[in-house]
Amino acid sequence: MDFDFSEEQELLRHSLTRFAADRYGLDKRRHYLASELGYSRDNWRLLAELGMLGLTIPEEYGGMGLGEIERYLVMEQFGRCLLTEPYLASAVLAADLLLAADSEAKHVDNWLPRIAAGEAVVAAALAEPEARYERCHVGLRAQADGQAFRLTERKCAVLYAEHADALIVSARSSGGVAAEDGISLFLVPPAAPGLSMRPYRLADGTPVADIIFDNVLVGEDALIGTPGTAYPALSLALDKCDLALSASAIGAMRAIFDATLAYVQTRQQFGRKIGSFQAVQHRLADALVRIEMAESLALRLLAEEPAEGTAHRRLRAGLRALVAETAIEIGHEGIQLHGGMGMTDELDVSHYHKHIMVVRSLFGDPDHHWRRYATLARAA
Amino acid sequence: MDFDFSEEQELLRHSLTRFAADRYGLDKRRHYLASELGYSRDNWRLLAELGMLGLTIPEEYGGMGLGEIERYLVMEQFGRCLLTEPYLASAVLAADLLLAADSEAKHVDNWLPRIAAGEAVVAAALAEPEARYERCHVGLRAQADGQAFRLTERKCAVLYAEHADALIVSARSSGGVAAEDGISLFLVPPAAPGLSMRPYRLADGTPVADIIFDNVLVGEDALIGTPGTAYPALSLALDKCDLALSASAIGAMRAIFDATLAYVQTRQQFGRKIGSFQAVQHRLADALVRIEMAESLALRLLAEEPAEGTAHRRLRAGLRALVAETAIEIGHEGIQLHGGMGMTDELDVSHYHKHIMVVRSLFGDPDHHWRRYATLARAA
Amino acid sequence: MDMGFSDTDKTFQRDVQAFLAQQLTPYLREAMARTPTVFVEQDIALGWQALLQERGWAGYLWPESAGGPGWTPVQRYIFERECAIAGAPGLVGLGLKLAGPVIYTYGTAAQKEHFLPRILSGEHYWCQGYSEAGAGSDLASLTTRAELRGDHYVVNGSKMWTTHAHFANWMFCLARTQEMDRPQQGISFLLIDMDQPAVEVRPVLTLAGDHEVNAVFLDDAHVPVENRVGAEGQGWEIAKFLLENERGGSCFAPILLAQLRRLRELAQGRPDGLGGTLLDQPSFVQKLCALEVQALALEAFELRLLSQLDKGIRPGGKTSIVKLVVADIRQKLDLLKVDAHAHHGLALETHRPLYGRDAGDPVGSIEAELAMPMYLNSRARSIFGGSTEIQRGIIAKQLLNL
Amino acid sequence: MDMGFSDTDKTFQRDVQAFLAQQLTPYLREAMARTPTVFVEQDIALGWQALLQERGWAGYLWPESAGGPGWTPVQRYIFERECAIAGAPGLVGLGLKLAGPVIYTYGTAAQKEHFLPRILSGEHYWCQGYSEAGAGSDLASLTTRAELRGDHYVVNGSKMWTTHAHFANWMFCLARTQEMDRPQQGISFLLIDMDQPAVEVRPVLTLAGDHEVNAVFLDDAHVPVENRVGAEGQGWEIAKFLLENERGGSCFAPILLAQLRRLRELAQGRPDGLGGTLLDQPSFVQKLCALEVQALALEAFELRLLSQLDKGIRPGGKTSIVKLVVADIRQKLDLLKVDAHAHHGLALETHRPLYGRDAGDPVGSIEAELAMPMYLNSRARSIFGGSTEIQRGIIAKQLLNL
Repeated sequence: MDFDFSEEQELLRHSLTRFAADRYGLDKRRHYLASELGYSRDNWRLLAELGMLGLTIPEEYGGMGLGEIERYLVMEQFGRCLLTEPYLASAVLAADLLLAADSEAKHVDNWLPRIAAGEAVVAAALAEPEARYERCHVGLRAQADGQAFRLTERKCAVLYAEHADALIVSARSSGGVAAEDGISLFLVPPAAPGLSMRPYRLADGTPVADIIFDNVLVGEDALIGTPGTAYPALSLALDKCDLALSASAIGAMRAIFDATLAYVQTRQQFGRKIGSFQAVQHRLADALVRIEMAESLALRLLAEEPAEGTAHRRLRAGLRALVAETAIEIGHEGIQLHGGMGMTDELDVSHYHKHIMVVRSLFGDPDHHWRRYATLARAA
Repeated sequence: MDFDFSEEQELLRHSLTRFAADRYGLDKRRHYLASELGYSRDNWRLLAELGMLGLTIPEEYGGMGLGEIERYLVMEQFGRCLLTEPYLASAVLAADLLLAADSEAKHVDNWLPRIAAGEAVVAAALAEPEARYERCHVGLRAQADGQAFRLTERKCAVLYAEHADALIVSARSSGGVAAEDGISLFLVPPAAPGLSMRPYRLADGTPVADIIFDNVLVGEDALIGTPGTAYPALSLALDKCDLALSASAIGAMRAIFDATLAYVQTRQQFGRKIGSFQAVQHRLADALVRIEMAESLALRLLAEEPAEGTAHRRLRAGLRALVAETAIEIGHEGIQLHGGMGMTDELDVSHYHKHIMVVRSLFGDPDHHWRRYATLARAA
Repeated sequence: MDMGFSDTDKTFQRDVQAFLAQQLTPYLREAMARTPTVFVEQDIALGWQALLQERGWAGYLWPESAGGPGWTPVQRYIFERECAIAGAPGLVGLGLKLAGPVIYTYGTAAQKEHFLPRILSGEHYWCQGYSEAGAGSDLASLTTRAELRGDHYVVNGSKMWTTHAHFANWMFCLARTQEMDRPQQGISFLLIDMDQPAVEVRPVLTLAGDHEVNAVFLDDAHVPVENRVGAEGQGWEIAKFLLENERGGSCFAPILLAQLRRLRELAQGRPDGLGGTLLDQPSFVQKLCALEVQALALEAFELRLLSQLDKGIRPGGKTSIVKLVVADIRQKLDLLKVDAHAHHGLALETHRPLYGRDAGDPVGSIEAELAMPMYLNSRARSIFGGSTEIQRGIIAKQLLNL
Repeated sequence: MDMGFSDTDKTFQRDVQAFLAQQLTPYLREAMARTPTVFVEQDIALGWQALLQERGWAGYLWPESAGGPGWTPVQRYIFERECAIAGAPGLVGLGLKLAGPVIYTYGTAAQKEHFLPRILSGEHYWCQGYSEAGAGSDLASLTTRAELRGDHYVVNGSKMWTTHAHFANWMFCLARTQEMDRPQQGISFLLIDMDQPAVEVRPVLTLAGDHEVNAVFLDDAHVPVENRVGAEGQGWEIAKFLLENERGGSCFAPILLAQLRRLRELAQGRPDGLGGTLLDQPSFVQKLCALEVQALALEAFELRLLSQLDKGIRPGGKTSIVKLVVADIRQKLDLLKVDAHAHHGLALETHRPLYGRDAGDPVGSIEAELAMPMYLNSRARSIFGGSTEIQRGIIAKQLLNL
């Protein structure tokens, strides 16, 4: 039994700390966000050089073939530095979707090496405005037209869609609107005729877009895997994404907590450090307890015997829910204890909190994950 | 607009304060509870003499014909002194049931004057072990047998059943087990053949009994109202009981709060009064806020234009839920801030808290009332 | 025990309703509904104030002697309540609720004559020079200094969190005119003309990207002695008078209840992804119901305070209860709104305003786009005007004698 | 990153499981399951201890030199975990966990030789004379005095919250042997023979009506000097050593998880009155799920502390985190159990014990009848052994440097 990271894993963490120290900081981050792209191409290249973009991509596709422990470490560091680059979108979600769904290996040879090398950014268009967070709800229709398909309806909040090199789009080729059967994945070029985007930013500055598909024609070669069977792959990729998002939230909440602790040790009110007030001490003690619990549950998921099945998926849903709820509470406490300064754009506390707001709800808010947990617990 | 009680109402409150000062206190209460009856016949007579037992019974039946404002005042004082007598069971619930259900006035002439005079204690046998808190769930069967009925199955937690002079029993004469239609009320003598009791005490010492009906034969004259139509009366009486229970909880939580406030102003730890610790101050401030909100909602219910209908019933359910949740929180804080002493049988804090535990869940716990509120809010 | 208004008050209520039905323009209502900050923009506030002033109602909190309508506490409450229900813009209270009452209570005849009409007309737009970077909750530790030189003070220092200083042409300001033992002593209350080079206003953006508050730097600012309100050193007394006005006597529950009704309607129309609506999700419903019940309780508490005020009993520390509960409900409500819009609730666009011609095409819907900035700005509700921690301390001291 | 035990530890685990399968009697298991107090009754605790001692495991926390099996931290954890899962009675730790380690760490050779075997055999049953009526959380303010008269101390004062003093024949006790400036100074650690008329034990009933704790009055109690542990004035150091043992190094999550599994089963069998079960009520399910997830997190935290202990890193202030979380989960769990039984959960019968021949016919079911007394007694979990407030203070000081 051992809950420490290995030496290699610690080295990985260390290289990311250096990356963040060199390339990040509130002003630099502001600058990246203000660009049209919304992130830094230099950072992206650097991440590719460090091997980060292929971290969990198999070696045969030019990746490092590492697992979720390493991904957790990386995402936690990215949460701490508030990374602006499309790591989660392309190197995590899109890569995982391709690996899980492309049963006929039509696309992995082409796209995974490019994702790993930072040559392509692939975005996954999954969420829909009418779906709330239900994974099985896919209303975008894929109508067979000879050997081709016509895609109609809309997606929302597609991460980094505007400048992506390809979109992975979930679509319904058969079945009712919330059925698990009948979901297909397509690889669609963003410039496809009939496809239009409404780009905007999420609270933490992440560039996203709502996408309208107006009779978008894609060939049979655009299919990822066999038609109508994509749900298990989709769900698996989102399960993994849940851990990545939780890691990022843990990094961000640790950062808020550390900043708040430092602040109460220096900020004076009524002639005393505010950290000397008992009410402040007790609240920070409670905050630490909650952080330790959330982090321990994450480490548990990493340290358990490699497991599949309901119990493991239940734990994942529970982790996402617990981390999301803990993170927003820590964020609220951090802002409150910073007083007015916590409300400004000037300190990083507010930026961390906005990131927490995004990772808290992306692909599912805490209520959604609690319901998933409850369903899986009952099925166990 | 006026949220003050009238002069007459203040006099009523005052007479009860004197009653409590004379007749109550922890040792006296222990003594009443330890008796076989579980309460004091002397107190009961005194309450009858004060007019309390007929407070809301119409004057034509020997009562004072007052309303829910006066009942609120009375129940709040009874919560403050932890009354042991069957006031809620007989003078509130049973009397209200008779008034609401006895559409043919077969029983009110006989029983209401005796309830008001303290000559009879009537108990309502409504709850069932399989019903949880659903009002419409009545599994006790009333099978017609000529002009008579045979009652079979069981009731639970019937307040003051063992020494009651009569039982009002809800039974199903038709319809599915959780249907609103098909419920009838019967007036049953406790000594009826086939009826057996398992008496026990609730957490606050209230005597109750589980009752088994093994083919208990009752005549047609035992029916209260017309067969199968009792649900509206039942539900109305329980709605009114909700306010009475909330009033008692408010009295008890005020008493705990006052005791705790006094305690932290004297109790020393680490060379200071514990009331001087900021964490204690902030928690008590929050407790006061919660109490004021719960009490204000109760006063709102009393002060609103006489209203029926969904909005009013929704408010009642919301009040019961809010008061129940507030009371248990205040109880927990009171025990915690008393430290070990709060855990003992020696101080009244623990006795108040046990009363809160009972009124919190009797005929419905907070979750039940929140669900009722949600259903009524959606119907509005 | 009677929650209804008297017949006279009901007549008054109908007058207010009729006025609102006639005068409140759709544009003003839209601007209010689409304001993600605590205060509405100056043009909206003043536009509404002008319509009220035509009727003589802008100074609705003021006595007749000061130019107000001289309403009773109940009338003021009814007015605020009807405005809230109708969706009228909030009046920015810096002049009407804070500077005005200080001037008509503590000011000289000349000060009253000069300033009061200009507050009502909107010619003077005020900001509040109270907080400083080092003196947030601990107001008395302020360090801004005013030195008397003949017929004027020379003021140096800086103020923080100065709401609408970028719009204001006047600032009322606490400044230290003498060093004394206790920090509360030696403070004076000055009225500063913002239109001088010695006053510099720098924006402080909120976490939602809104420009609502500022830092104000005073570098040898000039204040004629006749612009001091009250005696020298009387500033703390006046400050406390003003703070009680800031915290007290308002009407919050009606607007919360209106927002909760709107949220319930919204939820009824939002799909849950499984063929039902958001009202089929028990966890959402539970939170909504809890907030509704709390808002109903708060309304009753406000009315209790009002009925006491009507009998001449001042609320004192009980306004801290109102402040705590309002902040709590608002913050939870604003989070629930974000959640109601699912992914679209996570959007944070930075263009402003969100009403009128420049509003642009919203993401999802205008309500979705408003959700995140409102939630973010709402975090300030437990910080400004005396933080939650300060309010708890006031309750412990004033109501519990701890 | 590996949560599994080593092969050696897995072998050990199977040994413990086999032992429990053979030796743990249904009666002992039933008694444990039907105990509404924090500690089991003396006869149950000693009955189980005797079975363990036959195997040499009673002193499972002790080194071999003191008569224990000399297990590693991981082995101790595995033992406690398997005992919890199997439903074995808790060992009353006053002798085994508190007095024993103090004696083998600070005691003389004679003290070790005399007391340690008698603790293991159960001949000596201990109670703890720490708290006093005026010194609860503020332990150092104790006023019990021990005056040296030749070869013995004469002890006067009273102790409060003394668990199982009515069963104990020995008490370890903190008493003031000298007046010093700081209250922590001048305290000594004495072992008192309860079998003397100068020692009076009065029951203090809990709010559930259980007799678990007592007040102990010492009126010229006689303590030979050789029954002082450590030097005179070393009491506070020993007290802190003991408190760290009391708080630390145990295994709580497995028993919580076992109880949550049982509660889930129970809920699956409880009708909701509408044709479904309690697992169809989202509000109940939400609370159950939240507790499950918290208990899983706590288990991981405990294992993290254990893996560090295995590397020689002491948990220090982190045991306060465990204590806070355990109390919180237990109290919520025990309330949820009350709620699960609806009306029958409100019953509070006073006859004891609830197992064995005298148990009587339960109200509703034995689990229903246990619910209320367990809930009520469980309120003590945030008070005893250092209240929640004390634990938060420890975390602020030791882990956050505040």
